[in-house]
Amino acid sequence: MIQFYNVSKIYKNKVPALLDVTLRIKKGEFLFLVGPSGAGKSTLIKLIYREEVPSRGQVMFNGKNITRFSSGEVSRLRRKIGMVFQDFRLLPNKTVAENIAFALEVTGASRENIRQAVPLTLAKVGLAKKIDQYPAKLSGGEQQRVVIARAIINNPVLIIADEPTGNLDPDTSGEIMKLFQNINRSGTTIIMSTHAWDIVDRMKHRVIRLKNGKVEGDEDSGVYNLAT
Amino acid sequence: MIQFYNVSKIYKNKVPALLDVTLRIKKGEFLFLVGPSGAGKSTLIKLIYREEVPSRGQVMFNGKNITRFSSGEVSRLRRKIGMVFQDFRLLPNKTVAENIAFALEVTGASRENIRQAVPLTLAKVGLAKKIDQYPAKLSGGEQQRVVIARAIINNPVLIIADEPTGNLDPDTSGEIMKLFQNINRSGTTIIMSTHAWDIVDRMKHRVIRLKNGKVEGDEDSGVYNLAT
Amino acid sequence: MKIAGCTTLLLNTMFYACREAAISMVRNFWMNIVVVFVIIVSLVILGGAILVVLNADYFASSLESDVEISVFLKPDLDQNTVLEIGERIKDTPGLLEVEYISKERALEQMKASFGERAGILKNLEQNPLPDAYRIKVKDVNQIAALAQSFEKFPGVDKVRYGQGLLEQLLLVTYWVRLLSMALVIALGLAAVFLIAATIRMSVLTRQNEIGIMKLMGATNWYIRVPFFIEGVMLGLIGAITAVAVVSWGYMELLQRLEVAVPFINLVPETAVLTSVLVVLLGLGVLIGATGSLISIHRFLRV
Amino acid sequence: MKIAGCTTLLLNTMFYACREAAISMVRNFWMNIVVVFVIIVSLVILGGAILVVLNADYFASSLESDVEISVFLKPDLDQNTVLEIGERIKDTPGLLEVEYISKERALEQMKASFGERAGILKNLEQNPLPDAYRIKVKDVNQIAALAQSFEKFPGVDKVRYGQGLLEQLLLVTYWVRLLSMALVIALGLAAVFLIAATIRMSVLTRQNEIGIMKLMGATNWYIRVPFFIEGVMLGLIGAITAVAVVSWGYMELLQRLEVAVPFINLVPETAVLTSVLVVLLGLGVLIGATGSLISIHRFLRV
Ligand SMILES: Nc1ncnc2c1ncn2[C@@H]1O[C@H](COP(=O)(O)OP(=O)(O)OP(=O)(O)O)[C@@H](O)[C@H]1O
Ligand SMILES: Nc1ncnc2c1ncn2[C@@H]1O[C@H](COP(=O)(O)OP(=O)(O)OP(=O)(O)O)[C@@H](O)[C@H]1O
Ligand SMILES: [Mg+2]
Ligand SMILES: [Mg+2]
Repeated sequence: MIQFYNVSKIYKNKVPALLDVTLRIKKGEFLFLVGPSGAGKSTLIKLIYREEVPSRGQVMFNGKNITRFSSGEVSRLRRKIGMVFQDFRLLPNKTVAENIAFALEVTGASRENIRQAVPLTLAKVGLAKKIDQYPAKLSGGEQQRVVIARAIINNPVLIIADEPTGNLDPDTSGEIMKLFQNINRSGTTIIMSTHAWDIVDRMKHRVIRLKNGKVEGDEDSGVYNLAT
Repeated sequence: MIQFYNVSKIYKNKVPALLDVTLRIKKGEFLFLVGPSGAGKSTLIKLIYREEVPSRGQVMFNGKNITRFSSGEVSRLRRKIGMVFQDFRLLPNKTVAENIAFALEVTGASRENIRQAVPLTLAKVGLAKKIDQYPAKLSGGEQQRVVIARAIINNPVLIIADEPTGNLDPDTSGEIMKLFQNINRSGTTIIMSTHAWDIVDRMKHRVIRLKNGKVEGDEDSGVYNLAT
Repeated sequence: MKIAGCTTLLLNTMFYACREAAISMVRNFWMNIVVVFVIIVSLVILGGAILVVLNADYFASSLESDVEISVFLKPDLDQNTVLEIGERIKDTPGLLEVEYISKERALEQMKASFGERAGILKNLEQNPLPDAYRIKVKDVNQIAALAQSFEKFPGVDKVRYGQGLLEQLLLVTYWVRLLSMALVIALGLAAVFLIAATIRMSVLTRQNEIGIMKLMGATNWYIRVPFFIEGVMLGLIGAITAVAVVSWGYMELLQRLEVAVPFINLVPETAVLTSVLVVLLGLGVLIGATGSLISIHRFLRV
Repeated sequence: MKIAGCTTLLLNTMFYACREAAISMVRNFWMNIVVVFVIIVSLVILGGAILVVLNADYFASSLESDVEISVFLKPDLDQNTVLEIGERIKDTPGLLEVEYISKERALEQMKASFGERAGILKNLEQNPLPDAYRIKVKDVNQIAALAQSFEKFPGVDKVRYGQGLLEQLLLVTYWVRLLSMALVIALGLAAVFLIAATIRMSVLTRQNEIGIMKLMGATNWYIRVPFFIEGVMLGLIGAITAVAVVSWGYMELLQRLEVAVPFINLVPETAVLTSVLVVLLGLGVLIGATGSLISIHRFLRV
């Protein structure tokens, strides 16, 4: 589904975030992306989502080189991907329901459709009560779960989650991981960057380990591998 | 140092975030605040920092009722506290150095003083290289460490950290915890809300457990107590 | 099936765009007040300038229509020669009206214009005035040339026209027109610039939101249309208010002046106001559209 | 020691405030362009209005100073009575100048004013004009009352003054003044309102930042002063530009009019421009300060 060919990303301020990364992600995979702070996990994710373009190399999605996508094609690509941003990126002037609905609205879904899907998806992340709140009135963990709900609402073919459990307590994290597991079983590819070594160790999925922008390890059913 | 007397906090939209909380925190303590997402941890912290005022009850800081503080007194109170916000709250238009310097500037520190302290503090959190970057150009974990640096730069008598390791990998988390431990040894009180059960279990400090806005447990050298 | 889906998508999108524009306008209420205020000021000044130009033209044309050439004939010409000269004058192209004023009529007119002091003329032994032709011309700018040609006719003594005064008045109207035109153009551009700056401000304050929307897969047009609608609406609201202000102000002015200073003649309202109304409304929408398009084009690139 | 510390703190704070204001102005460059533009437009219109009022006054006073009362005496009065009447007139308070015009002089003046047509007056058997006093008054508004009192003097035949025309002119200047005053007040308020709205906008776009600063322990004044400085600076920049535009425009107008329409008299530049300059600069700063204070007061509460 996704291929990286010798991808490097050097940001404008000369920071080398990714160096010569080559990897292949197959449809239906569940993949953990681990590595120390600043290793380049978020950068790798942004390249798939076309939030950034590589400085060198190619990123392919379903056989198409997304580096060369027009603005319209980029929009279409993003509508196929459910994204959990590390920094949430909720629309501050929209309620929880409106924020989640927006992911459906851009696909042109009917209003009837939206009205049904929104409460259902919120219930899945345990936030049915907060449907009409504004993001600023939610706790950190609640905001994070809104972002997760927004990512899964339009049944994307790929979910990319950038540290989706950073603000969640272990119990709620467990719930979310179960949800992801179920979604993955129905055929959706999931890429998840995380620092939660306990989750990685427990779930035994493919683990890609980044360090200083380089792939340091890539194992099926791997573990987090603490340095200490 | 801090006393809560029958404190309740009901937000404007009728959400009861804290219910009848009474507790006492002594000078020099290292205290963990744990509990599920939405339990009221951040709310409790905001009450100490006077970001919110209690709906009922009193919060005392060094024997003074901070609920009745004038705006000038609130500013002076905040300058004594080092705060790590769960949502970072970095000034987007200032560089890392300027953001950290700001915490000293408001205290009226001399520019000479500021010029010396900033790189020193950044080095402590391992971000010496990023001194002239803008926050938007940092990874999640790097931003979190900037916030930590900002909290400790003016040697506050109290550090309140709201999930300071949510975006950090286990190794970096460990470094930060060591830093907090050292600061605590030199007499600074530390209150830290967290979901990192491994850190809580390892450090064996006082643990206050919140659930649905109520104090469910308060033990010296306690553990996280996973439900599962 | 596919076309129906597209229509639904389009309808949903338009519904969304209008809702977004409305929400944005309500949310940025105070900011929009400022914008609309600026548009109103611009358009009111514009409308005022148009009215000044129209009135200056009206005034100038009323002056111009009063301007005549007087051809004084030599004394003691016989009646035939006088008529002949009259025919020759009437044959000249570019004239509006030619009137014969005998010396008797000229004296009567003079007496009438002297009013109370007419007594001075009572004791005249003989009429000292000459026979004359009074000529109105079509184009005021031709007046000097025509006067010169009449001067060469045999039997003509002197030719007079309001030389100094007319030329000066023509210059004044020329300057009024020029200044007003400059003002109108400058203000129109200023208003466009202001709308552009405002929409840009509105884009900037929502930059964060726009970025997020793009990341959610919203297309460029999906994001642009609400801003466009917002700009047009702001222009329209400003224009409608400006039209109201200008209409009311001009009608009020007309009424007051009629009572207070009846000798000043303004263009009567109905004719003028409709044209000003149409111009201002059109300009308001144009300003809004152009301004928002400029900002959208410059600041909403991918 | 403590005082020295306080001074350092104050200096640091002022340094910080000016730097913040400067940064904010550079950062919101386009937004500030809009604000300054609006201030410039307001102040230029204000300056224009002031100049119009000044010129209207100047014109009115030049007219007024030409307005006189003519006291015509009965025919066949002896020289003494004529002088007596002159003395009585001169004793009346509120007069500027009293001039005796004998009927002979009046005829000469009439001949002079007739110019070419003076021939009409050549054949008069006797001088039909009366002796007269020509009187200039101090206050034009007293003219009607004075004329009435002269009418009652024995030996006086008729009293004339430019009744209709003068009254109408006074009304025109009255209206010009009233309208300009209204315009000046409205525009002044509008400019304050605009600055307030702008600073409010600036506050709103930085709301996030302000909130964070407060949480860092910044006092209210620490946060307010930069906005105040920003408002005052914007007002000042606008005022300086407006002063330049008005000065340039007026000087250009003076020059062009002098060449083109020499019969129109405008107030000469230097006297006027300095006062307008001072007024506009002061107003700009006042507008900036008031506007930012309003916004700071309303939107920067704790
Ligand atoms: N927009 C940007 N401009 C410049 N440099 C950037 C930008 N984003 C990230 N970086 C830099 O690139 C490097 C990799 O960042 P990235 O966000 O990919 O790290 P990460 O692995 O996600 O870290 P974390 O676990 O802390 O989120 C870091 O050194 C960071 O400072
Ligand atoms: N500003 C606010 N207005 C209204 N409700 C709020 C506000 N902030 C928090 N809440 C609500 O109060 C409750 C407690 O929130 P709080 O932020 O204290 O939780 P928390 O323990 O910090 O959770 P987390 O671990 O997810 O950060 C939640 O239900 C939340 O939705
Ligand atoms: Mg990251
Ligand atoms: Mg919290």
